[in-house]
Amino acid sequence: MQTLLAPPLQPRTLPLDLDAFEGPFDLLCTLVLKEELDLADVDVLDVVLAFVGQLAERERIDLEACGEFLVLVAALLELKGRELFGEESTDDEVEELVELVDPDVAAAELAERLAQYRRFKAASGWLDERLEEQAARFFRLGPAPLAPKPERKIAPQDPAALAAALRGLATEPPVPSLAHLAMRLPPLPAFVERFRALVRARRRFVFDEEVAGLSRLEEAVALLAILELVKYDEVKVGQEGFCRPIVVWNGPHAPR
Amino acid sequence: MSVERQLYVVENPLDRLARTIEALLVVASAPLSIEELVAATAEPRERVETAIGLVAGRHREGKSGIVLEHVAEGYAFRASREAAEACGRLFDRPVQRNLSQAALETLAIVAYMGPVSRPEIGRIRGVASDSAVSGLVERGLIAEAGRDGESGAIKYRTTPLFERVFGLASLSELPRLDDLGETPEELRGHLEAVAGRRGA
Amino acid sequence: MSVERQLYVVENPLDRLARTIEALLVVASAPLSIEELVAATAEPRERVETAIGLVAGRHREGKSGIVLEHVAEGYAFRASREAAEACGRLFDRPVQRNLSQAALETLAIVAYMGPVSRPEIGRIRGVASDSAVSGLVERGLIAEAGRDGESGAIKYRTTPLFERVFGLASLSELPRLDDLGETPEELRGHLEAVAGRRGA
Repeated sequence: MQTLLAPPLQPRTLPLDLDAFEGPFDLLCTLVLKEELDLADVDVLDVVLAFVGQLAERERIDLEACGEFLVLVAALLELKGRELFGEESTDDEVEELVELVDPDVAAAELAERLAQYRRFKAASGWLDERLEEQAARFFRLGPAPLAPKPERKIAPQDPAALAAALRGLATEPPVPSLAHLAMRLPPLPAFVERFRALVRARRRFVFDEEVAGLSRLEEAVALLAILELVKYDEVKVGQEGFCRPIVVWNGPHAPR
Repeated sequence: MSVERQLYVVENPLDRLARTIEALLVVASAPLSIEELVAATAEPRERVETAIGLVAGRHREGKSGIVLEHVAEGYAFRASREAAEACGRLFDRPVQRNLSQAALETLAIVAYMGPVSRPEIGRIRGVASDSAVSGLVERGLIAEAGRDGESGAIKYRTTPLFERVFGLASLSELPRLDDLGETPEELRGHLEAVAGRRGA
Repeated sequence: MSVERQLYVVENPLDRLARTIEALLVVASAPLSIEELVAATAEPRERVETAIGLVAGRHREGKSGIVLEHVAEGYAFRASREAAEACGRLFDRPVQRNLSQAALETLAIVAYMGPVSRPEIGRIRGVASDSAVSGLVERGLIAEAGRDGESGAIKYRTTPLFERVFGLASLSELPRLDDLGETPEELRGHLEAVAGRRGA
């Protein structure tokens, strides 16, 4: 498995140094799943940059690692999306959208959002430089030392405006719409239970066969479930070779 | 004009120092003492005093709208007397018609639930409301009313000016909000709960 | 000197108005717009504009320590750049340069998209931006601008202080967003090119 040039890329053990978290990627996933870390505080872009940074240090692109990483990040983003937009609803509309969602449309939308973010990032860079250029500009803030104090007069006001302001504060916020997410996933515990039952019954199963027919995001959640089981030593995971299916088993040896 | 300028520079080696003092005075929000000017310019006191003389010559009545004034605490610029009428118009601000949403919400909370502290206002609005509170204090619509027994935070209540502006003989004339809560405590509990769900 | 002065006055009938504008600007606590200057001086707009030109000529870098600048949709005096070192010894910068990356990104989003709410900022940045928003409010660079009609979330816009600190005559001086970063097509092309290089 190992080459002399560099150890294989392990997305799961990718070391991360983020504002909200420091440690390997799989620990991040675990903390998120156990709700010990708020995904809203995690900048997924930094996770991606950390991975790309490691990738760039290698001579050959590690497609396997890229694939695994993409799946993990997709799952992370999906969970984060749900967290930012609120819990899932059971609207039939959402179900319909799931059917309708076209990978090309989704990819185009992702590229658009990424481009939008990059434009704002560039704008923030522009502001940073601008601030640097203004370092030699000093001006007074607030009133001049010997200026008269302006008297601010207020026109008569209607007390009804006060009541209206409080009524506004008492208005319940709307339930967030999930229509734009256009994705729903079986909950992670369902996958955990299913895989637990599978290894108990068969001792060994091929991950790829079990997730055949599922969407990529469902696949991602399934993989997270496997990682959760690996974490607690309930199963082991391996591959018989490069690009071979992922085999999941329990017990000391990988069954043939 | 540029020739004159050149001559002026040659004649007055202190010109640059005078310009630096002008710059310091136009940024200062309080009069600057000789000591402060000496410290900022890193020049000997004597040179600073001479340069102040130059600044005073440039900035005097009839010559500039900016006039150097020597007051007890030090030096500061003021507006020239010939501009007094214009300055009067500038500071005699037109009557403000509407209060901002932040001011109105804060005022409503103080009026209905006061005395109330900044953190309590922030919890109900779902956002820190320090500048809204200071703005209302500055305009005299709310005022300090002791401290919270537990947290020690300053509490605020509305003022007689508030009642005049809103045409109320007393706070009991505020429109009723019984459906939101019969007592100020109920009202506060209700609003804090909604704020929690809104998440600002 | 006084003879020159007399001649100058004769040559420039707008000199008195220019002095009045100097006086107004030296006492004003924020940049004054043309409209405010017209109202305070009670002079026609055209004359005020010409007089501003005179003031700008007198108060420019190298000539005076007090420099006129067109900023935040108005006019204001600032210290000359040559006096920056002396000013730095005496005064704090209005905004220190230690704005975090999160704060700068949030500021950019509010400047281009404002009024915009915290959840909207979070969606664009892909990360909760509550502390960045409150930090910017505290620094006075952004301020509340009402609430979102639907969600009730508070919206934010940049303040005149933002324009002043960043030396912008108005928000329209920000670079066009479309000219920054890459378009989705460019981004896709870029990614494909990288993938192509990798694959090779």
